Amino acid sequence: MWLTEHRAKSLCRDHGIAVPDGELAATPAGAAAAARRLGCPVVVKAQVAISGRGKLGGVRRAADPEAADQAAASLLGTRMDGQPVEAVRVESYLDHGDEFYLSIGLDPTQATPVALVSAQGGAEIEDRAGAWPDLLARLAISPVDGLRPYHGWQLVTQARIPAPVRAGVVQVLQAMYTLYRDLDALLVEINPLAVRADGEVVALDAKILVDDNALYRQPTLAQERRLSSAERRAAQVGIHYVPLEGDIGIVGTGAGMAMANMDQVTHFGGRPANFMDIGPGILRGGARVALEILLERPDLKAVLFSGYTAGPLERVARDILAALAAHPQRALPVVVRLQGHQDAEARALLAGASDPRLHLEADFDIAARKAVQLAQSHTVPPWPS
Amino acid sequence: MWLTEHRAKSLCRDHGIAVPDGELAATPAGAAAAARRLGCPVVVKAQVAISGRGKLGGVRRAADPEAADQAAASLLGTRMDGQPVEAVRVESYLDHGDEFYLSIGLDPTQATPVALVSAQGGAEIEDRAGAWPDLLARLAISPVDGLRPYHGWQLVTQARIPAPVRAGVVQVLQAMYTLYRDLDALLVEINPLAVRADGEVVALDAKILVDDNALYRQPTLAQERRLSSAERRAAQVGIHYVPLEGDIGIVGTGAGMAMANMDQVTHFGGRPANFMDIGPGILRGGARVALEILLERPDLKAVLFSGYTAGPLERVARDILAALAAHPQRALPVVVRLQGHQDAEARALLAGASDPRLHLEADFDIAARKAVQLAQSHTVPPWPS
Amino acid sequence: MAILIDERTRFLVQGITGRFGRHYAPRMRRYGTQILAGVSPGHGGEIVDGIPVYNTVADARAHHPVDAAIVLVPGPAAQDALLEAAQAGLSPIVALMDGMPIQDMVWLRHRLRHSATVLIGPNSPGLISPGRSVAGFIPPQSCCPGPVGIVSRSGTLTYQTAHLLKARGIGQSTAVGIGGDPVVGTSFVDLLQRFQADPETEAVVLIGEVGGTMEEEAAAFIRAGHFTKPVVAFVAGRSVPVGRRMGHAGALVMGRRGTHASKVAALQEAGVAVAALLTEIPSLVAARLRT
Amino acid sequence: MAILIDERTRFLVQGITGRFGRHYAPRMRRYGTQILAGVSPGHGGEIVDGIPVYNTVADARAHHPVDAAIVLVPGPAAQDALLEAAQAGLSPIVALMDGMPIQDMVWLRHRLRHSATVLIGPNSPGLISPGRSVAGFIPPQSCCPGPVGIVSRSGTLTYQTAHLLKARGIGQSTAVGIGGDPVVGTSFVDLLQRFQADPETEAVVLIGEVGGTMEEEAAAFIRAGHFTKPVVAFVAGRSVPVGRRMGHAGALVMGRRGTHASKVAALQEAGVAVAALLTEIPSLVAARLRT
Repeated sequence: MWLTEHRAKSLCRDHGIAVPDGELAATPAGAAAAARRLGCPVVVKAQVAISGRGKLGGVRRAADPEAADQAAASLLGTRMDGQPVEAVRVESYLDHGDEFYLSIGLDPTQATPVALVSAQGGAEIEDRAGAWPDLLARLAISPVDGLRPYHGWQLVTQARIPAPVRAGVVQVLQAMYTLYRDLDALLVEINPLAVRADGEVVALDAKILVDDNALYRQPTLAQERRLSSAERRAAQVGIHYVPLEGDIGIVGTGAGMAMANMDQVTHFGGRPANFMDIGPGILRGGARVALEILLERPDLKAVLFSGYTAGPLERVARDILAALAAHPQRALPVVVRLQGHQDAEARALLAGASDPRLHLEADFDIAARKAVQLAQSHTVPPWPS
Repeated sequence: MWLTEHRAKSLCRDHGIAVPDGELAATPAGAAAAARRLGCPVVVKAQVAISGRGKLGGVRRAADPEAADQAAASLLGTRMDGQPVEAVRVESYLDHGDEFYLSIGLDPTQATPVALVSAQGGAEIEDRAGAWPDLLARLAISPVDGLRPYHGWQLVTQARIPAPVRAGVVQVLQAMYTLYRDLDALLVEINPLAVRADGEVVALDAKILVDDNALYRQPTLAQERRLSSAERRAAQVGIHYVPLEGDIGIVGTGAGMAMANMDQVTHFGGRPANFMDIGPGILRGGARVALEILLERPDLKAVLFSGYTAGPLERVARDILAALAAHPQRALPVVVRLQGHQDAEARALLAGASDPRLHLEADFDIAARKAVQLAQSHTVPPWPS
Repeated sequence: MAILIDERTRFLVQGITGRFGRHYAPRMRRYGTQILAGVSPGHGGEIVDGIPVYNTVADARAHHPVDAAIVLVPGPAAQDALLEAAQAGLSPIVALMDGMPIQDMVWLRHRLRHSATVLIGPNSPGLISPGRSVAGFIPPQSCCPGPVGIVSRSGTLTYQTAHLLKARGIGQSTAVGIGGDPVVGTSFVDLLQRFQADPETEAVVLIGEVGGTMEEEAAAFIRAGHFTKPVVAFVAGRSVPVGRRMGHAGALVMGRRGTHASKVAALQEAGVAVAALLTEIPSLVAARLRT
Repeated sequence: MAILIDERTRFLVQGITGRFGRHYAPRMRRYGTQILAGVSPGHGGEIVDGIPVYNTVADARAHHPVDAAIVLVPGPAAQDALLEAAQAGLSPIVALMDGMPIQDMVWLRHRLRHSATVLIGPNSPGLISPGRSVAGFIPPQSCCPGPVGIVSRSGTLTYQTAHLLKARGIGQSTAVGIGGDPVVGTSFVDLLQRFQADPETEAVVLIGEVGGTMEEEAAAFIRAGHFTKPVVAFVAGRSVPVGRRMGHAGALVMGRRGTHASKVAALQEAGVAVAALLTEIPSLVAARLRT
């Protein structure tokens, strides 16, 4: 779960990292009022979890409240990189000199947190670090020891952070590690950390990614999670749903199977409409919720429900029939391939239902190809709105 | 620093360990009012950090508020094992069955926290565990791993805690370990943990010892610390003072030297009036504060200031002279033996002051014997009160 | 020989009284897996499908000579259960459930880094040495004994692949689902080392996924000559849109690794035959087996 | 030979810019101790008595071939400093300051239990190999080279004892103050092992204190025949009132150990000559030295 910049910055401030004063605004008038309270100039920033927001025009400087109103009006309600802009952060513009890059993230290869520091931060950090690897100080952090002050000093020394601000950057690094650890984060990134004329270091942007597996022990953040109703229904029964823009619905038993189904659909010329992993089929009602979510999407032309599991396929088959029975008007072809434990019983159950929407297949490839064919020949009937 | 039972129990409750409802009272009327609010019968318990409080009469049952008033009156203002009883805890009396013993403490031999559990708790636990060691389940806890639920289950299984209350005891053990770790405790002990008719487990007594070295990161507890003004003055300059009941004041450079001075005074027939460790003499003003605290004690007949250090003895000598100069009326003989860095300069300074109270000695034994002799021949002059 | 488990491996099952435990423990036993005991705190004294249940691993070990653990406790309790099994000296420890917080696993890997414990998973379908023992969710009927090892980051694709091979008449020595989480206990390279040393294994099928760098590491290991048997690979997720990338740390840590293309290229440079569809695997394997 | 340090040991001093560092570092150097560098975060680039100061141990090591550390940072920062020195591979690490939280030290001992690092202290006066090197607060003039090792839980009594021996014409191989805290890095037994192996050491003086069980462990070690040279002991604190005992855990953990009487009895049963007064030590030692 990505936190918004606004949330990330309020957490930074709670942990002693200086950030510009700022307020969240959901309307242009609110942005103007915030600008008035903060004092101009301000920066108006779209609160979307995307990369390269600045280059896409998501960050606007405003010299007065009217300009803030206009900047907010031009951002709110638009989409950036697919993400709706529902709020802006209005914050004081701060004059500054050097910009540093700092992050604490997960290195999956070494299975360890890793701290990165560069004295040359900003949006081009990747390109610069690619060209001059010496610009980037890197240190693996033991999760048992944590990031100690001496680790911070090692990093700022190696990254050639200017001596007068080293102690301040070390403090920021320690606060970032505390955030990383206590929030169950996978990434805490500050880019840039700006140096003001008086030597104070201020986080001008902050990105925090929190581990979804750990949200059960982050109740405050879990409450703030924004999910569509379909994503929420899926999460409630323990299945994983990610909507995409194609027209062939996908259900797989396991993440790899769901991905392989998507790959096959793509291979045969179709466009997957989603990623959906129902696990091994043990979760009661999981298959039913998965299929109902897809049946309720008006943009689909076919569904590929293809899996292999040692879970109870009889129950999965009953779930499929229950989902279809709950949406009798939805003329959406559903290709089903089920292999594994109880597959004969499951096939018999499905065949016995004689639902014309059901297409049973036994072969992995043929099922995917069939779903693509059905989608191509399918005319979507009008959907009662 | 020992926490009072009342403080320990409020911390237990904050960590999810059930304790009887209770209130602190500093007057008999307050105890009666608390008994009225809590409902009788109640138990009135002297808040003193001593062992065997129950056997010394420090725990009284009261059937009604008048009895609580009387119990408090008979306890408040007395001393138990040298400790003044300044408050009582009035708490609901709870019927119960089994009594268990639980503790998390430090095993200095293994340098590890150790958890102890017995199904046969109560005041006689030591004798019983001595006679039947099997009654006591014991587990060393890794400070890196902490006390996990499975450690708790191992302990309750080994201690033969009855099956129906095992899960409850495991929860208490985990909360105790959290207290131990988060409070920088050296001991968290619940004895007894009582089993009520409905199976709930309740801590009827709780003892918590906090590491003085770690009080800097326990600001709430540090504020609650009760020290005499002399102890506080000593702590402020970083020296360690423990008053005792003899008449020969002791100052040593280091804890071992202070103890050896006490041993020698005792060996030659004297009675040490305190333990005082001023460290190696680096701390500015430490020697002066140490000697002034002793000069201000009207019950002393002599002081033995005996040390060996690589610290700056010239400054120590000046501190001694300053302390004496600040108390010109106090006719207390002070035997000084200083060896180590700058000892010649220090001796010259002291000898040059020609203060008749000063007795310079060079030999370790002779200095101690001299202090004992001076104390024995000394008549304490009247002390301006 | 097979690797990691065979008919002599004696397991206990942690979390045996949960829904997954009650479903899978009897099925594994019926296949021949030696399951001597179960562990569920607070359920000591119960019996599941004839298997006695204890409150702790220590208690179960005091009563049964178990070597290895199958762990079916939910993600939030996974670190405790895995640490308990590791401290009891059990190995391999097969961690099946998903939902384990990633920092819990990172800490555990660090904690066990000097230990001899083999930890499979978490979020793994388990492993099977066909005809000998199964530990986990892999349907035994998808497999048959034979000369091909399978290592897979995907659960279902482990047995889908075994099933495709079996349909072609090609059996397996051992099939291992290493788990779908970003950090797992046992890597492709760890298992290639074991398959290299296993005389029964003649070839290996490697099922990767986008994300992480484990496929690139396996490719480097093969390229360096440490694994000399034929390898056929498939990398799932070619059509998966690259996860919403935010922040620079990922790119700075991973460089150009982690994509479908980088993985396929690295494997091909190491001489691995990479299948475009899963269903192409059997013929690619058949062409590489000694006949 | 001496143990642990000699004229070739190359030290850095952590906390060199503090009051203790500025006082003691020059004095140690003047005695001959090789101090090549100092470490104080934020003071990199400064010079203390000709010693260059760095921000980190890593930085100091990059510029100087140091082996060992003298740690003069205050208790609250001690765990960080000791871990930093240990991770840099320095040994021995001599931790001089008091006030280190006990749980910080317990954690550190556990953390370093598989490491070869020798950690002396905390709350130690340091150690001296007379005529060769001093690391810590021990006044060198209290000592002279000779055949007697000293191990002591008390700081001042370490050099008071050396001074008494020197006055009697008996020199020391190495004198070590192990530190006055309840948990320290190096025990009496660890040092007896080293003195046993040191051909220069002919006898050992052991200065104990009430509390803990280290004297009893040393007695058991000697009694078991692991230390075969003469030992003379003194246990400070006979007249110290037993600390206010509260709770039962202490007695349950320690049993009957930890008192002045239990320590003296254990040592005497092991054949150790126990002095009633510190000043008796020299004659007891003299009687036991080879002449």
